[in-house]
Amino acid sequence: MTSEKALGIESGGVVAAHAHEEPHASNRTYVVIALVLGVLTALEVMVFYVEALAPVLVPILILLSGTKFALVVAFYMHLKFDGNVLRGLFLGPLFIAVAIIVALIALYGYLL
Amino acid sequence: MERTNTGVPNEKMLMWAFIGSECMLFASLIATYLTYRGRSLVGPYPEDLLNIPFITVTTFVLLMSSLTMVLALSAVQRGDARGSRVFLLLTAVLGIIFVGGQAIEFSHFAGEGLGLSRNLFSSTFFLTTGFHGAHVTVGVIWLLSLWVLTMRGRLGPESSVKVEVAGLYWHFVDVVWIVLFTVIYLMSGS
Amino acid sequence: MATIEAAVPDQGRGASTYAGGVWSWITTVDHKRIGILYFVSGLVFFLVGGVEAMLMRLQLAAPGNTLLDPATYNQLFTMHGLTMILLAVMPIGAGFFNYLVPLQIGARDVAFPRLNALSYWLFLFGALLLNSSFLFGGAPQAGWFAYANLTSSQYSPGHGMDFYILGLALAGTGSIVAALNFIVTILNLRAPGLSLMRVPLFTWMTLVVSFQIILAFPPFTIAIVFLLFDRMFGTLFFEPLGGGDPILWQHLFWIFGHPEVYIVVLPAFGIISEVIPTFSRKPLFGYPVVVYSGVLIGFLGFGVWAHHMFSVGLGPLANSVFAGLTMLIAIPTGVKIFHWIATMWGGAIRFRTAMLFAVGLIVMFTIGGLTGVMHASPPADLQQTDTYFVVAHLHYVLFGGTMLGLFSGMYYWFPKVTGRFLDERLGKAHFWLTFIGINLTFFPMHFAGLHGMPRRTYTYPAGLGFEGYNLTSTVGAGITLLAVLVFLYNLVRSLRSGERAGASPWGGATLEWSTSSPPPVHNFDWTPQVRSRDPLWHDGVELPAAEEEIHMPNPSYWPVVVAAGALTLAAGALIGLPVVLLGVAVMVGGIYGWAFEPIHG
Amino acid sequence: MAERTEGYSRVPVQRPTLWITALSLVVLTAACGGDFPQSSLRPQSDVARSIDDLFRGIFWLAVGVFVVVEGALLVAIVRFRERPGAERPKPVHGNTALEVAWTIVPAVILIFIGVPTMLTLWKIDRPPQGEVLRVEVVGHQWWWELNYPDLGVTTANELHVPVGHTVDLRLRSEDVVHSFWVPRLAGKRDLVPGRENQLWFTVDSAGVYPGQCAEFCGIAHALMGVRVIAEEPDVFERWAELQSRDAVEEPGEEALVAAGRSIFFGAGGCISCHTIRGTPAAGVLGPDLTHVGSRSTIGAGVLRNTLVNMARWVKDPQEVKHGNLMLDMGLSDEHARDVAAYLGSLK
Ligand code: HEA
Ligand code: HEA
Ligand code: HEC
Ligand code: CUA
Ligand SMILES: [Cu+2]
Repeated sequence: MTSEKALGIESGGVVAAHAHEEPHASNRTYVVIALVLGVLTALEVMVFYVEALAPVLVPILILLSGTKFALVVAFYMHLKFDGNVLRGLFLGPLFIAVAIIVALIALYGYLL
Repeated sequence: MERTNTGVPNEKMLMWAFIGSECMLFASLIATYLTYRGRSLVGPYPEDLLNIPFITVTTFVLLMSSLTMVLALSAVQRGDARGSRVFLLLTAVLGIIFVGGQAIEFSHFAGEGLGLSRNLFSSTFFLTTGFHGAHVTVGVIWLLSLWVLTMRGRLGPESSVKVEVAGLYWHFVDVVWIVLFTVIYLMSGS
Repeated sequence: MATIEAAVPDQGRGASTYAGGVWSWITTVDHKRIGILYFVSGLVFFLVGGVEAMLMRLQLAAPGNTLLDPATYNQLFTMHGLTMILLAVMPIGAGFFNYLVPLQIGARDVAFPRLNALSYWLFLFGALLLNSSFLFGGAPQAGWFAYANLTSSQYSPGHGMDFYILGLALAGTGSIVAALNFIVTILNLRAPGLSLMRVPLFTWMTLVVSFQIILAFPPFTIAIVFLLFDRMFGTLFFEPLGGGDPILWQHLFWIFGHPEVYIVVLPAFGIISEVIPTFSRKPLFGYPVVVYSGVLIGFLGFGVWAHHMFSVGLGPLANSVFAGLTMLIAIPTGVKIFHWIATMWGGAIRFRTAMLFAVGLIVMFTIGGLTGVMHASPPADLQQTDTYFVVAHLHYVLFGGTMLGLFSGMYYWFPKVTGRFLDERLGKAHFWLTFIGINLTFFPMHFAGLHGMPRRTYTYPAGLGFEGYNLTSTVGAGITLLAVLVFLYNLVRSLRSGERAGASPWGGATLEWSTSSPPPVHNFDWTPQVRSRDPLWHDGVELPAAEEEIHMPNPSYWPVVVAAGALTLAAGALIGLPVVLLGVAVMVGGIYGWAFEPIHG
Repeated sequence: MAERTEGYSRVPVQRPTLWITALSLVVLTAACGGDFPQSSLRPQSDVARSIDDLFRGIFWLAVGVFVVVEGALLVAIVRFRERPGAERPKPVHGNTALEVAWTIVPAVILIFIGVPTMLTLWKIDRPPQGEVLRVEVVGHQWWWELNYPDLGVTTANELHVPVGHTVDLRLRSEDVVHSFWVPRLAGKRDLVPGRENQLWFTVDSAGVYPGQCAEFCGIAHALMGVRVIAEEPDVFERWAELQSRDAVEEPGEEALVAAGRSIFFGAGGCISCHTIRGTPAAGVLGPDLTHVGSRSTIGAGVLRNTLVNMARWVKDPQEVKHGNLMLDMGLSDEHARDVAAYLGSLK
């Protein structure tokens, strides 16, 4: 189905807007995701309070919040089921945005 | 419905492109916040003021509003009028609670002497979270407008793309908060 | 099925006409009219920027000249830079996008016609707000990149910088809105068969530029919001006494500013990538490579910003990285240049004015690009930055690159837009005067800069050896002025009595030449079916069997209402809270009016 | 088709490159005539010479690229003009070998630019070894404060340095961003408020090297000059010794000087902004005037330091240097002359 989308672009073929009734996630999936999001948030806060984890706090937090980010984008925003166009439209800018954050904090000497 | 080359409705593509642009907007804010971390010359400092438990609650509220948002969309797509109404309103209300929480937080900070121009922390904190709060507020107004449409029965499955687009915006704002919550609040100590 | 030869005159036969009157222009949502509005506004601002430049050149004609006082001079170069880049060259480019992209992709309009109108009005109001600063206490005087902390309320009292912030916030929002619209239009509204790898180069470059705009403007928006808060509410973003770092402004500005320079040059590259094949009567050499190099330039453009900051002292590591990335851009750019030459190679070149300007671009841009590479070497740049060497570089790429490309496009598409040719004799005079004028103006600046003349100085002493160069530059600017006058005369005369042009006056290969000149309101009577990259050259278009039903959107005044609300809001920041609230009310009302307006009658 | 081919004018195309060559010749001849005391192309220090060598290398590579590109263009223009009756040219869609070649060749040229660039970059960024003369340079709108912490010297706008001895400048700013630039001695380095930057060089031979602030810093940016005065070490030592002394009243001074002094310390109001060591004058808004009489210019290079010019400056600084931060103290002509005499005596 994804390849059909990609093909749509390549051939410039016309696809009617509603021709793609995606098999999107069901309401049950949405609730499960919400639960996971809640749990991850709880974990994050817990990690924050556990002294012993202080040295690895930042990597753990990045991992956890990155997972939350990905879950919302993939399921709630439907990107997992959408075609390459939308994925590119989001991931391209996201890449540049993250790169710029990293570059700036590196320039300010927080990385090296 | 117009035909499009990609099969994606124009409105939806517009919103995704806009979200791409917003990534850069928030990236600039976050980068500024991070580069200015620990550079305040006078207090109060983040660790003196940030109330993690309180913000955890409002964060949770915002996360759950994303759930109600997808449920609203799915209701609209199914033509479930009652579900649409309930979930749209619920999402907006959760958004209002979040913004209310932010207002409480801001006024608490102000009471502690952390005005906008107090130090670098306050400058970056208020602008970053303020930009986000403004986005949530716009989202709330948008959702309430859609809710009024459903109340008048003018939001059937045929115009579900309107809700879908609003939902994309709403989730994106939520996603930004996921990052801000981590960066501003949970990484404040390190 | 009919071949294109028969099809050309068919398109736009039952041309419906526009309603007349000023109101019809204010409420128009037609991409061709919006394109014309952009174009004319941009041209007017080009003249404004040019007059500012002429005044500067007169002041600099002789050492120790006192024609202008320093405050005036400083306003002039600030406004000249801003006006030329953001209010002249970008809008003229936007004029081309608007007019041509739907025609080139076989669409009837852009994806969001009212949003398109909104972009124009936001740009226009922003531009007027910025320029109105001349009337209200003085224009900004900190250079177009307005380095902090010179721009703080302490060092820039008065409202000049506030006009900078508010005017550019409006115009910048307009650019983002326009770019979003074009992304959707190009990705979604192409004619059947017109795959992305068949899209004309100009449209491709529009797509790349649109992405650059939506990604480059937000950091700038954030930077000016910070500045606004610093100035109005005492935040400390760029205040060193409070721990803030003025260098952060430089980062945020150039994260925008560098992509911005490609934003202004890529449309020109797109234009000549259309012009050169047409006048060489040969398809573009290596189309995919030219496309990919454009994409690569757009992408790399985000990773080089600190090459404007080599003298800041970021350290050798950072400087090395940014220098390396900057040099890389020479490769895809060089590839474009080689492909243009290769397109001409083996062709049957006709030197019409459009082609002259295109070749002029290649000549001039190569020089500008090569001085760019000299800047990219940090040690060398330490001697060049903030001197007239940079001023030379930037005019070679901006005038010699962008402006020449835009002129080329004007001669090329004028017949399409007006149904008449621009006069060729005047056109050639225009080209040669321009070519001589700008070389005479900007070439000596290289020497002035290397011999130690800093930029942004309202005067210079005798005895440092700068006199001859500056006088030459001023003379050159005078010749350029003459060229512009010839061009204006040509425009006016040809509009009235230029020779009539048919649908396809140059035998171009792309879809816009398949409809009448000027095109009907709905562009195409039938949606073309495309089968090749040069549809009009290799029977690449099919006629559909049946007539289609055509709906064109109605005119709407909501875009201008929303933009007026935004203008009121911005002006309110200078006047007072009630005006701000009024602006918000108008905007919100406008948005609701917009949302509930039926689009098709 | 509505193609219009008749009446297609055939104005002969002149060769653009011809113009450029002619133009460069004109300009080059002009360039050889002058003296260019502020030229980056006449390096007089180790650092400036490294940069100049690097630049010349890059320059000639660029000239090579220019000649090749414009040459190819010229050939295309001349050979492939449309000839009457010719057929439509063969469509060529690409040529992989060529395309690879003209991607790789520029990459190789860039290596020849990039490698020397990096070498020079890291070389001139390596902090100086051994003994250095430290000078603190503080940027002010629109003048330079110069402190020699190890010598107890404070002066303004004229940086004295010993020939053959490495000077290590520490650059700060009191207000906005400036940039220190003396083209014959080194590249620019910015003075950024809230940061300290470093710049060093070793001057080759004695002489006066003019320079200028190179970052736009407000209304009088054009008049923010700086001069480096390089002297043989013994001359420099004598200068430093003199400068480190307080100002003293010489017995038997002229009446004018005495009158000037009393205006300076009294009605003139000068001491609110200026310091003269050894006297009650301890203002810090303007340049230290302890030995102002020994400087060769006034107001960061706008005037030569003569009695007449000094009187002009103190009478009406705004007329001399538009927008500078010294107030017009409303001195009469006589008073200005007296003050000038006093300041002139501060050698
Ligand atoms: C249209 C706008 C435009 C374009 C396209 C460019 C293109 C380039 N620019 Fe330019 N630039 C400006 C507009 C532009 N610039 C402006 C406005 C400023 C000043 C801003 C200000 O301070 O006000 C500036 C300043 C500027 C600086 C900062 C100077 C300083 O202030 O210290 C630098 C430094 O690296 C730079 C580099 C480059 C490079 C490497 C390219 C490259 O993209 C050029 C690539 C092209 C070529 C190299 C030629 C063709 C290639 C070949 C024929 C292949 C073979 C070539 C080689 C192997 C070398 N530019
Ligand atoms: C696209 C961009 C562009 C263009 C086209 C130009 C065009 C010109 N520029 Fe521009 N310039 C910049 C972009 C541009 N410039 C930028 C970004 C800066 C840096 C600003 C900064 O430092 O912040 C700069 C800086 C700059 C300086 C340096 C100022 C300084 O550092 O002190 C100078 C000095 O000579 C100069 C000169 C000129 C001249 C003579 C032209 C000419 O070629 C202009 C030719 C046009 C005309 C002569 C117009 C003719 C007008 C008419 C015919 C009017 C007729 C009247 C009516 C109909 C009412 N420019
Ligand atoms: C408001 C503060 C202020 C006052 C009062 C003031 N000055 Fe100045 N003075 C300055 C500043 C600032 C400069 C540097 C100007 C520049 O070059 O931009 C300066 C420069 C000078 C210079 C040139 C120094 C040099 O090395 O170039 C002289 C001489 C001078 N002042 C003398 C005087 C005298 C005499 C008076 C009193 C009549 C006086 N000043 C009063 C601020 C002041
Ligand atoms: Cu100091 Cu310019
Ligand atoms: Cu750049």
